[in-house]
Amino acid sequence: MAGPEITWYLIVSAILFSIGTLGVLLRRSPLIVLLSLEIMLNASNLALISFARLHGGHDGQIFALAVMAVAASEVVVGLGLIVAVSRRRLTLDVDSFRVLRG
Amino acid sequence: MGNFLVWAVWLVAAFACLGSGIAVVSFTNAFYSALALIGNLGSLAVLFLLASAEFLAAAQVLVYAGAVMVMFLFVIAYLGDTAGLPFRGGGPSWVSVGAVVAATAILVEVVVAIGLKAGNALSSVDEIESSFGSPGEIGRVFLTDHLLAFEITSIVLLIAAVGGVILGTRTRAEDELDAQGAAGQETYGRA
Amino acid sequence: MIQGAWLCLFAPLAGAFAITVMGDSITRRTAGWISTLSVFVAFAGAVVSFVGLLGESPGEREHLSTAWTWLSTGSFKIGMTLLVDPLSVLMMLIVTGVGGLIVLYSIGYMDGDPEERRYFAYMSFFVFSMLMLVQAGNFLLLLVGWGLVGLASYLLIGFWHERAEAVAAAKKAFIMNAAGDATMALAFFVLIWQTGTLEFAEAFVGAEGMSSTLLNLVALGLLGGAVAKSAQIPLHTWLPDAMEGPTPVSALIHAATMVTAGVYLIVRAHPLFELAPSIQDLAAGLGALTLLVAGFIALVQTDIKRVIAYSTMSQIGYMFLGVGLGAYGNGMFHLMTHAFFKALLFMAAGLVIHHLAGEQDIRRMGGVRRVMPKTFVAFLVGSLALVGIPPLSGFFSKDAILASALASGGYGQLLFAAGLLGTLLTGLYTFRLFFVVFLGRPSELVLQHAQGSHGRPEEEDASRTHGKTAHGETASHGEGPWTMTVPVAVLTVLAVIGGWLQIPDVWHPFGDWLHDVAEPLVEPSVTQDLVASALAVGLGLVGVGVAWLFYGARSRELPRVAGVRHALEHKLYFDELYDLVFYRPAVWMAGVWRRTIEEPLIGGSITGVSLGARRAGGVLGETQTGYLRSYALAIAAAAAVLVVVFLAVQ
Amino acid sequence: MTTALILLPLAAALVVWMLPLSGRAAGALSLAAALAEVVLWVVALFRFDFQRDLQLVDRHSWFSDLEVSYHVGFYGFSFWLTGLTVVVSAAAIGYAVWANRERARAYHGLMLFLLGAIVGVFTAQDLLLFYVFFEAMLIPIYVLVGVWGGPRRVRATATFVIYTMAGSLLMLASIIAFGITQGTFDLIDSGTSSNTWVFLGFLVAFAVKAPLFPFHGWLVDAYRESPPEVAAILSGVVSKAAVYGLLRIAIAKFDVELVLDFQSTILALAAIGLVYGSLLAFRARDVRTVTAYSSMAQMGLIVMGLFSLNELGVNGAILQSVAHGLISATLFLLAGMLEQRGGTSTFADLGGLARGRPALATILLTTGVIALAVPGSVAFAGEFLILAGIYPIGWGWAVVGAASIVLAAMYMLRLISAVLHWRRGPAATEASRDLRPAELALLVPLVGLLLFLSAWPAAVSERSFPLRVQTDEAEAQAP
Repeated sequence: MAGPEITWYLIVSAILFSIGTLGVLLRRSPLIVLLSLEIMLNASNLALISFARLHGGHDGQIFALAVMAVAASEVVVGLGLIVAVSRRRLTLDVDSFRVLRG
Repeated sequence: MGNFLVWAVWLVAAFACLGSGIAVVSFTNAFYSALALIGNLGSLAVLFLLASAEFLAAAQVLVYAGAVMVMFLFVIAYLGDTAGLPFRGGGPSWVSVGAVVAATAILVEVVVAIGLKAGNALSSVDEIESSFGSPGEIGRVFLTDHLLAFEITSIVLLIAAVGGVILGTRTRAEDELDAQGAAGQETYGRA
Repeated sequence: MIQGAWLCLFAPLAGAFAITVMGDSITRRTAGWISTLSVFVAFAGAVVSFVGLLGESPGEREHLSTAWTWLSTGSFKIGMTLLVDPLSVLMMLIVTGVGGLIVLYSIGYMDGDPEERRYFAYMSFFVFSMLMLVQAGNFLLLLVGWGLVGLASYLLIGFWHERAEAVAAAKKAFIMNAAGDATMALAFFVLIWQTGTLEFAEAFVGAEGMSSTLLNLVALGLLGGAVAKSAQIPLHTWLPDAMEGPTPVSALIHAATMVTAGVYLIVRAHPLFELAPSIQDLAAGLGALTLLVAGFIALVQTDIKRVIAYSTMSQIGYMFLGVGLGAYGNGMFHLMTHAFFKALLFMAAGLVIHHLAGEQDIRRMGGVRRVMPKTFVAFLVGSLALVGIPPLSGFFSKDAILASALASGGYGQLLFAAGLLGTLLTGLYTFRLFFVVFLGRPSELVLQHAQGSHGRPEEEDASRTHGKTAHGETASHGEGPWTMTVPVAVLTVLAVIGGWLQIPDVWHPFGDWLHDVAEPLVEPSVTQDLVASALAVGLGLVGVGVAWLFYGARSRELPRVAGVRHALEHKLYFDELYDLVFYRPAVWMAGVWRRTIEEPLIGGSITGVSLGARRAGGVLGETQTGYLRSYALAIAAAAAVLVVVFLAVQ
Repeated sequence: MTTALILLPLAAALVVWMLPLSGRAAGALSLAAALAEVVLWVVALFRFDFQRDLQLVDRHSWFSDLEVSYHVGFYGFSFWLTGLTVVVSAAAIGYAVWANRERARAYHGLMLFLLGAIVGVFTAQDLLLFYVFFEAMLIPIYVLVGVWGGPRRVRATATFVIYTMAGSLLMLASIIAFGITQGTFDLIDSGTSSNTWVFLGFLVAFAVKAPLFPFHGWLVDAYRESPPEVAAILSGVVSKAAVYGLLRIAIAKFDVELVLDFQSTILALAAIGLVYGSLLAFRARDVRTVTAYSSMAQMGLIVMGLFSLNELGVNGAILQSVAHGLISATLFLLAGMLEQRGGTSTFADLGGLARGRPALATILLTTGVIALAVPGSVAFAGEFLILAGIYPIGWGWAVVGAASIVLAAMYMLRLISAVLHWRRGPAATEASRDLRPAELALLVPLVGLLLFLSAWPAAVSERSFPLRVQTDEAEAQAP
């Protein structure tokens, strides 16, 4: 195929995924955590599309489309939560929610 | 020469993608992060295009950059200053260390895995027709082979919409909070 | 004939059931009559069977009848089978005949007791059980009857259940008998294992192929049951205590029928015992030992019924002696005559007790002859029969056993000597009782009751709190209601003439009757008979004479040997021994187990588990920081590990 | 037919839960359902052919990939155990109606659910189905003990849950291992296994349920704290699920050599349980505890019979299971009635109840003497067969068993005397009336059944196993 091999797509996807992971794990702001999650999802979308190209089938693309839909839903709910939290005058810091502590 | 052009576009897109990704996770201000994510999504759309996923590239731009990110920006604007927070906060330091280690480990492992496969399986790319990834093709497949996934996706979206509405509705407790004009912020939980 | 046997078996059960179910809807007296009627119907059935057998030639007098399969699994089958043969018919006649008289007697004796219905239901149930025992067509049904008579005995001994002694005595009787049941059951297990059957005939045939060790075990197990049921040493201690029950119960169960079941068992299972001669000798030896020990203990007892109870033990000892030496016919003969005169003695004693409003202590009696002349005659006849004075029944039967012992070689002669000593003791204790109770000046107590003054409220109360029967006014005149005196009269006659069925060398229908069922191993000669009779009667008379010296004429003071007397009064410390060896260790063990195993280990293990779970939960809870990011980290780390795993697996 | 027997109580439970009935109506409905179940069983009894093996079979595929199916049917012995179940459950539900339990809809729903689950346990011919019913049986018990129990019910429930859960999980592991190695979970299709650990898993699960020494830690609390009718079902019926499991799975589905390897160990535990239970029963201080420990002793005896692995012993064990089920149910119900009168079943507070209470005295006495296996009773018949079966295995076992007959006499007579005899205790006031007709209506059928079986124990013992299909182990074990 023209351009770089699938391998390179996958490597970009992997790096992007790691970056997203770091964002989720390191950031305290729930908004940025959500944004990082989007990066992770998109990294996996890239991988899916690359594989779809590799096998010449549409299944991967369909999968990616479904992931987009899920991501959109997740953003809706996530943002809704963030707004609800802020309306209750709570700190927007993921570290401040600790009721699960044993 | 066309080959070179493809390579060049790909390289630019890939680096833009990675760079904007790093930018998303490192900005303190959520607004900048969101803007960086738009760039990220756009450059990803270019990569999709190069991988013959034309419809998805378009959808990426329309759905993500156009709709989702706008929603993000609205929320960030609504929250104002409180939206962003620096990296380090109340959490234990081992989480940060562990996060870096885990993310690196995943990266290395995946690269190793790709490396193991690179020579054979990943290089034999199937031939495709020119209509591959076109909206028509995607639509046909979506409404035939993957009809169930399509329907379920629609249900998920519907539920998300309902959830968003419910979360967005003001509750009586919030009304009271507003009525008291309680300016101080409480923390929720025991910390 | 078979129908007669079935009728005989189930009539009393029907009676018991009817009384139980009808409960309050019948009067107490009606219950008594239902019970009496049911037993006499059974007697009629027994007579029918008897007549039927009489009409057959001696060799064919054996009939088995199976109504249904009682217990079965695969090849092992136990039928609900009746056996009608001369031995079982004899026992049926004794049980229902004497039983019927005693139940009739009870109507008068128990009159006024608030729980009369229960009493009569139990009595009928007992007769049913005893018939089940003697009519059983196989060993398992025999054991069923064996256990059920034990149960009936328990129920009747403990009839006055508000008295702690009665309840304790009842429990003791049941548990000692349960031990006997258990040894019998073990013997049966060996039989099943070796021969695969519990049918009499098949088991006897099969047993011939068994090793002598196993045969000894089987015989020993059966002997254990017999010894427990017949109150022979060493399982005898329950019988004297059993006198806590109403007197007719003592007459029926603990004199005439149930306690002699051991003798019946040995005769019934004699082929097994003959295959294990050492165990049969042991039976005879235990009989001899018991007759002596019981005779000695009877000398010092002061309760009228206990004296007779020890006398019963002693007489059953004679029977064991007889059947142990193989004189089956003679043993059974003594069983029959003993049923007559011992029931007579108990019932005559019951008349006295009844008349004295429940008093049983002979030290408070005396001169009863003045107020109860007819009872005096009855008691005298019973006593003479017991001692074996000719021509009363005891003379023929006891002397036949002694003669058989004399004819049985060295071991037999040793036992013969013991038996002779026993006759001396019999004369002594029987007439001690007789003289003390009936002769001499009437005691204060006797006089009180003679004037018809009982029925005074406080005395009624006293007898009630004592827990004896609450006797009504009917007892105040004469010697008792006709329901009581008629049976006594009938038994008096039987005690006189009962022995005439068997006169050595002259006529012996009794021995002939049983000859085909259990052929005796010894046949004493006429000389031996004469020697035995002469010695026994002589020694018996000596005993009577000595008793006269000490108790009748009161011309001598009793010699005092404190230690011996003390030991005898404590019944040679058997109770204390069993308490020490069985009861206390069981209680102790139960306590120790509860303290060392049940509570700390079994109960504690649960506490331990829950504590451990709580601690472990605490430790694991530490890992739950509550930080959202640490959970996300866990997911990421797990993903990293999983990737490694997948890579490795590939 | 079989499915109907399982579904009828479950459906009735659903109805009782769902419909907004009054407490009285819920009780009446559930009693009617329980009686209908009895009738159904009797109808099945007439259609049952005791000369044949498994019958009244229903089979539908469930998870076809794993060879799991809904497969139910009856053997002779499971048919009797089911009969025991429906009768005892009907009596227990009747008692609950009479005792007027609070929150009747929930209570009766649970009772009916329990009944359906137990019937399922006795009929399941598929291991996974068996497990499902086995667990479904335990859940209502947890709730019934934990909610309607006595003052220490929480501890009792916790203990019961810990023990049974541990046992169940071991059994689940064993079932999975067995099913995977056999390629099917079906009890009919599968062969025998030779895996020691799988065997032990089953064994421990059933030993807990029985209970066998030393797995009886839950026993006393559960029997003492639960409502009497639940205790009746627990000791009368649920413990028999262990008997069924041991016979149907632990003995029948494993190689004879493997079973024989463990025979002595199991017999020793059973014998210890027998003596241990009897002695503790002898020292117990109230009716329920005596009955509880005596149940443990009886289960030891039954397990001895099962592991004699011969015709006599196994048949005896089934007969004794039925007998003991009826006996302990009657005794627990009686204990409950005594507690209703005087508020206690402690011996020190009772006594002298025989006077003026002929029905109570007659019923207690009859049950008591049958319980102590007086010769001629059905319990005697069962014990006799068991011990006759165990004798060839080792005479010592039979001696221990025979000694336990004496011990049983001791503790049972002690119970009878302490309740009925001697002077009146503080709780035996005039207010403690004789049994009322409603109570008699519950007890008389149970006692009547006991008497009937005493007159004809062969009814069960002859019909537990078809004559031609005696357990194969019997032949291998024949002396």
